[in-house]
Amino acid sequence: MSTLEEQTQGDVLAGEEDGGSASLTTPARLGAYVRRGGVIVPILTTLIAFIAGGLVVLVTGHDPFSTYKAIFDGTGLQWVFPWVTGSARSTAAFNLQQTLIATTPLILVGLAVAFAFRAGLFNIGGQGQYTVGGIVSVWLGSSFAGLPPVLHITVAVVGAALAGAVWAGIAGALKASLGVNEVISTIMLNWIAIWAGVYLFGLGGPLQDAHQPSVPTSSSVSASAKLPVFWGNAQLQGLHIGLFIALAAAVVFWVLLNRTRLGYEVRAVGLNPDAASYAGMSVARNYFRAMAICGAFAGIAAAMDILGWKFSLFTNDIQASSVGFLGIAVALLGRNTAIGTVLAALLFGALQTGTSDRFLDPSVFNPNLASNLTWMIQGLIVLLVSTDVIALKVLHSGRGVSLVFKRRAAREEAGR
Amino acid sequence: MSVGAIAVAPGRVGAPRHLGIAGLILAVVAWVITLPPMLVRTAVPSAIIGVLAMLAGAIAFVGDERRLGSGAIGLGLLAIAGATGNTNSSVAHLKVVFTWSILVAAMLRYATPLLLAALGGIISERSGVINIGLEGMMLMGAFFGIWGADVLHSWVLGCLVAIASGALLALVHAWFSIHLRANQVVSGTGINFLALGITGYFFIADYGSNGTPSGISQVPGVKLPLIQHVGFFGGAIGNANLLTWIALLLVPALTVFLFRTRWGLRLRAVGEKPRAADTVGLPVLRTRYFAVVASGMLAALGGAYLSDAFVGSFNQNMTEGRGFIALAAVIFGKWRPVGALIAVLLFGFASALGDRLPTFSQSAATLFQALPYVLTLIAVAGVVGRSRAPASVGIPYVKE
Amino acid sequence: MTGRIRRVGLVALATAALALGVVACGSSSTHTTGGSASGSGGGSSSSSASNFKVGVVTDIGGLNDHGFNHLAYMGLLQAEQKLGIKGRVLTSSSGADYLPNLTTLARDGYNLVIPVGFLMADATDSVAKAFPSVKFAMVDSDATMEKGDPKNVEGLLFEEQQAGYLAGYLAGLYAKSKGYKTISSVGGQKIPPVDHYIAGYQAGAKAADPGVGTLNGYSQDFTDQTKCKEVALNQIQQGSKVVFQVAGGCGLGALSAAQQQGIQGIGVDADQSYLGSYILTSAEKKVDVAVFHAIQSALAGHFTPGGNVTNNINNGGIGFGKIGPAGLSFSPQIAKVFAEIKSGKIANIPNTVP
Amino acid sequence: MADSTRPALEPRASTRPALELRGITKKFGSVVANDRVDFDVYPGEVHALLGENGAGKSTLVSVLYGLYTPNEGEIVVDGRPVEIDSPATAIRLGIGMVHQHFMLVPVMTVAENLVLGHEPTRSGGLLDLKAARARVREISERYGLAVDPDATIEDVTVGTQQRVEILRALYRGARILVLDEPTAVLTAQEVQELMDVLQRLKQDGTGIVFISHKLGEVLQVADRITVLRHGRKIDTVRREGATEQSLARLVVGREVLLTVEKSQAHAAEPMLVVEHLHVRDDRDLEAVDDVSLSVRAGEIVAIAGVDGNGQQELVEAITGLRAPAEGRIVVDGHDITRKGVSAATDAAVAHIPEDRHRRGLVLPFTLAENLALREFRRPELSARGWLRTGRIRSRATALLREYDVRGGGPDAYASSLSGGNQQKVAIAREIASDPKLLVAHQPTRGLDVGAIEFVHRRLIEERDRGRAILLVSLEYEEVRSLADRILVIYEGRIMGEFAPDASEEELGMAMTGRQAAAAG
Repeated sequence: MSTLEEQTQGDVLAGEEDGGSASLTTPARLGAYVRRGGVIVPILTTLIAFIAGGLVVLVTGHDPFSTYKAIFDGTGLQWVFPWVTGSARSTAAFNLQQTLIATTPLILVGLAVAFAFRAGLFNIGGQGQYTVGGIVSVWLGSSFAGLPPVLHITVAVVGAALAGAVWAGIAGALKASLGVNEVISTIMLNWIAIWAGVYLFGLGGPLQDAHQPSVPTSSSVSASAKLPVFWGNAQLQGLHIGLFIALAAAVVFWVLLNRTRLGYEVRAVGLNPDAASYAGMSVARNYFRAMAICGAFAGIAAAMDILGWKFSLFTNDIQASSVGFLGIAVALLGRNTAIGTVLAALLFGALQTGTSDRFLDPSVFNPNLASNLTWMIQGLIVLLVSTDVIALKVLHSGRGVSLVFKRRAAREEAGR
Repeated sequence: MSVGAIAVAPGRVGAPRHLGIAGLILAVVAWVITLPPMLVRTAVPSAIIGVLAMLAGAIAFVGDERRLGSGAIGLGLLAIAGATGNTNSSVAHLKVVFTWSILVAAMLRYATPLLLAALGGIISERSGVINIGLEGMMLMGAFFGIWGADVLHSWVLGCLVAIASGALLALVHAWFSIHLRANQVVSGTGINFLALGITGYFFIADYGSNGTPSGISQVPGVKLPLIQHVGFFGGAIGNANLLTWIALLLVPALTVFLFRTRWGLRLRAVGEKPRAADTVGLPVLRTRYFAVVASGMLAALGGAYLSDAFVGSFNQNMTEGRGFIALAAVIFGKWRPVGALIAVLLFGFASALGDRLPTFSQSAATLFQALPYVLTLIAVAGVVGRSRAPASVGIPYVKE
Repeated sequence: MTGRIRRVGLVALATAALALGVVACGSSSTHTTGGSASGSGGGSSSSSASNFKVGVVTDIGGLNDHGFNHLAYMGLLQAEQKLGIKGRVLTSSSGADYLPNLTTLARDGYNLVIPVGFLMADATDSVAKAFPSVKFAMVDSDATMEKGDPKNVEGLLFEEQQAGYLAGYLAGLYAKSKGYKTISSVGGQKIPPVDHYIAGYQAGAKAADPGVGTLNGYSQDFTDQTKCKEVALNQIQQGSKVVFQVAGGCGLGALSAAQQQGIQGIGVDADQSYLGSYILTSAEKKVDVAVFHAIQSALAGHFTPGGNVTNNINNGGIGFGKIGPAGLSFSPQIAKVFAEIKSGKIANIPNTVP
Repeated sequence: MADSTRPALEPRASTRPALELRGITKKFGSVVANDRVDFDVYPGEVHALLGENGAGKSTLVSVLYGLYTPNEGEIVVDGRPVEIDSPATAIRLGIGMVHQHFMLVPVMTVAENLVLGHEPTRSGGLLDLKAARARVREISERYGLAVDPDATIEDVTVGTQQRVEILRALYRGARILVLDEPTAVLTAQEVQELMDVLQRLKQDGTGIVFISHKLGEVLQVADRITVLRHGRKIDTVRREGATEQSLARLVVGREVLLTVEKSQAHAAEPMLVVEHLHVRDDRDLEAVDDVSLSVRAGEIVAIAGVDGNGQQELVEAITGLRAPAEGRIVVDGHDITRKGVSAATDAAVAHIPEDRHRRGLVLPFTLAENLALREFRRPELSARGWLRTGRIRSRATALLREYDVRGGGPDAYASSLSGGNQQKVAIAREIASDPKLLVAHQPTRGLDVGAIEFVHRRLIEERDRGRAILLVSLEYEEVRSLADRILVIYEGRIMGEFAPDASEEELGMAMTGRQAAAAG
């Protein structure tokens, strides 16, 4: 067949929702969809979101340029410019450390959500998995005070990973054995984890800190379990090596998916469960394995926070955390790829640090409004990420664009 | 080989299913008889009934009704444990916790916002659009409901403002997911962030550090003249909020709409197979727009219940994840209004119970808060199980 | 979900209230006990005061948390006006902000840094050691408990049980006069400051009416008003005629329950009488006063290194709000109890709930 | 059939066409799908549109049905130029369409599907399903299209679904009926029924556009035949005088071999032995009922039968996808009963699935990844959990060359290939696993003439290499030209074994459940 005929055929096929599509799960479609589009589109999308956010700033009577400048300075990212010197440089270094500290768990939780998407699952449970990981890592980190540091850290991190894996594994097992929709089970498991944590560390709880009987918190992580700080002052929340662990996890994520049999199976199951079982893969087993791996990522994320800078876990912190929630946005913005997730985590981490009112002049921008502005910008980014159309329109602001869409859409539809 | 046949054989009779259901009912009975008003003070009858329930479950399980069977076995165990606990605790405590009329009233209060949002979710998903943004739409309703009531001095107008705000946010979701063919999960997630920012921004901008003032016109309760003072019913529904009644009445209304009217038929066709709907001349995109906007309206009304009907004030992120519980209720209820009602009632009952259980043990109070989530998980795993979404939910429709 | 984006003052100690111009609405006795002679300090503060920089770091929840973040900020503003110091406030949007916020202020040469909320204790410990020349005054944290034992930290503590006692006494008198048998309290979470209030409340009620029964419940939440309302409705159903909220923003739900059911409510932290005539009174914890005093003292060179400043009725850090119509007739008795606490005649008010 | 066919053109020549397409051009970007195509149909006439897949047939009818807007050209209905911008307009103009992929909502009932968009209602918008049912019965009686109004679409056969589609068009008063590849999914029996129905419609004055790429049935049903190739109209011919050979030349543009050349089979030892197999379907009903059969190395055994008579469950059981309730499956001496797909693969069973989109391929995977699906567990392709990506890729490159797969290298996504090339990938993968038993389930479904030719040739080659091949097909011709032995299945039971030269009547009897004397 010539390409000409193929095109027309593809377009006709665009009208069909039969066959394969019925067996494709929504997250699978999402996964495939989200990985298309390369690098340009998410970057452009982010830019557009910032412009939209700037308009919000402008409409609400502030100067978007100075606001963004302040936000950028707050992230510490100007540290990479060699002309920033002196005290400005040390301040920037400190801020950059904070940005990267915030980025670390976001990478890992993002990977946890992304891995599930690649397996055709929607893991809303990053928060719960993060919570149990935190509970276990703070418990292990504050016990066994005598252990050698490397061993102690390993024990606490592996324990957190296992806890997360078990927690997510429950959802995976329920899906695999009883067909329980993972969206429901992970939402429920989030809350169960939160209340279990509040119980454990609350006053009178089994794991509450014996040294502070009146404070609802865990015991403190002993020195041997703290992650070494490699940049900045260890006493003043310097940058711990968790960043490298998170980056290593991103590499593991990529290798696992693209270079191992497990990853091959997980992707096949995620993209087309019927074809996977036809090829002799167990869909159920892969759902379970994928969820467990997600949970491990999220569990490690919590361990990085606990062993890196928190050192103890307050019940309020358990209730107030929203890392898992952000992880969904990170994974989606990163298009469920390893590198994308890292970059998206950096963006969200930078936004989180940069919009702190340490850097916003209160006379320019009311700090209370600033945090809400951050939510709005994040919302706009995610919203714009959900569709390539706007970015692509900008990219090919010409007549060819509609054709591009048609072909893409046709391929996408025909591809089912 | 013949073993396989024998094992499967009972599965072809209707009995296991009925046995499984009977097991579930028996398990509930085993637990309830140790509570007021019956208050059996020994666990023996409960144990017997509970074992019967488990037996029925086991037979159902062998008969290939695996989910119902395991559900009945699990619930039977729980019931025996619960009944034993009941008989060992003081009657006074039991009477405090299990005042059924009060429990039902509290259940309805918990269920109302969830039900409204879940009904919205059903409409949207039945038309083929996933609405992860229910949470954000609820939040919009929560803030703008009370803001409207405050500014316009009328709860009616407040509710209308809430509905409009939810519709507006839903319109954004609709535009992205229908028109721009966005991924609906992503779009909905963005919607939630956006709502958090918008409501927080306006809340602080409008009310600053003082919060919403008191004395804002609130959605009233409905005093039922005849049964208001009649025992159980009086306590349970004698003075329920107007929005509670509206939510409950919407269940049959939406059922009729979806399954008995031409508009419902068309909506479902669009969600199941939009291409088919298109080829018979139905406006797929317009139908989806309608459905998403309607879902935003209902979710926002659910949010307005929280602020302008229940507590009379607003605080940031007031909905606290209720939109997601509603989403779970949609799936739990298999995309049917009655199913969603059952789901939110179960959730509401467990929440109400969890609030009262600390009477027995103050130290486990925080654990009781997890009760609704645990029960929902058990119910989904044990009884509800696999559910089939509308076939085209989540797939943008490309009209050529 | 995940979506527990509960940024707003979950902070345990945020037994909050809507503070309306807090300074102005102190009711009965507060300002006379200012202690040092800087009542007119604004004018007299020298150039040293204008070089004196004070930073406040709030806990998560922001300045409009209806509670102690807000009150602390009010104290700072008051000090700026009256003492002429230079103030700055930094808000924390998550726990990750504590240490950077404190460090930023310390590094920028602030003389006094005021962390608000006990969650910041560990971060304060670290920063205080790194910046020994900067003074830290922690709201709601016990300086003697600091692990690193820093010498440049003082704690600002409160005897909330005194406020609770006053409120409870009034509730007891009210119940007795009406023949009511039960009063109740709604706590946010079982933690010391909350239990201080509740223990005092119960003791005060019993002192006024030995026959009255007390109910107590926790919402496990400091922001979600629906939860507090449910707890309160449950108590009212069990016969409670006065509901005392000790749950910050969440507690407004408890008061809403009281209003809806036609019974009396008692506010917390700030004077919440503006909510309506059903507010019997409010148990006040004057973080603003404490912060103002801490700044004033530090400016004058008075600082309690490694120790605590206890705020109570005597120094104006604790008080009660406007008494509502239902309790007006008991005003003399309350004034008497107030004086007795002040004089030490009533002492050892319990601060733990069984 | 021939007796009832009236000469179409002459008596109608005076009347004007019910529908006319003039110079229709449809472009997708630079791609011209229809290039100035003229087409018309008269009342009471069947006008066939013939062409290979991708020749532009579907595009043309999509234009006609308002799904696409043409770039040039006009559409004339009953002499009036019209603009058809949506299916709704088309319906209003009396154009009904029976889509190749049925446009029915699977979870709804026949009646609901039938009335969708034109629902009879009682007051207040409430559906009047009683009226709907009555209407269904009325139309179905009039045209002899028996359907149960309350059956759910997903529970009824493909043939019934098609009837519902036709009924729906009639229900809305269609005077021009477009049938897009209507026989592609039908059994011989159902095709015959369809022909009868079309006959009745013709007599009723309905103009019928019949789209197909099958030469035989076009000659059987059409009054006129228009051939499209590469988006252009090649010619319009009368049925009289046309032959399969002449049409094939028009369609493909060259001479084609219409029959498969095949030598005598050299069947050796049995490779597949199935004994007393019982398999249940998804609804737990017995779908395969006591089937015993064997396939020897070097022969092709075909399972012939009407769709839905247990073929799918039988294939799934043999390939390990579905656990049989009873019975035994032995491949080359290994009992693989209920041991799953991996065990079947290990026993050298390969499987060309019926639906390449659903099962055969992971469309968003690259070709290299797709080509590894069957054998990724083997040490050549993965070791200790690691994929040997280099080998997977180089092997793919070789296979793509060997099987002449066009449209991309090993890194191209399967979704970007044409249907024929996709099927080649699936076949390449299965044959590359060097199977002893190859199960081919409808291997040519949806392929065009050229691709079918390739598949058939390949299957014969593999047979001659000594593989045992179990062919499951609904295509009458395919079964007869490829099989060495034919087993007819009906309601899960093997009705008998036939030689390839068995008569149509014999096979047809068996396929409809009438026990024939077992031959050969």
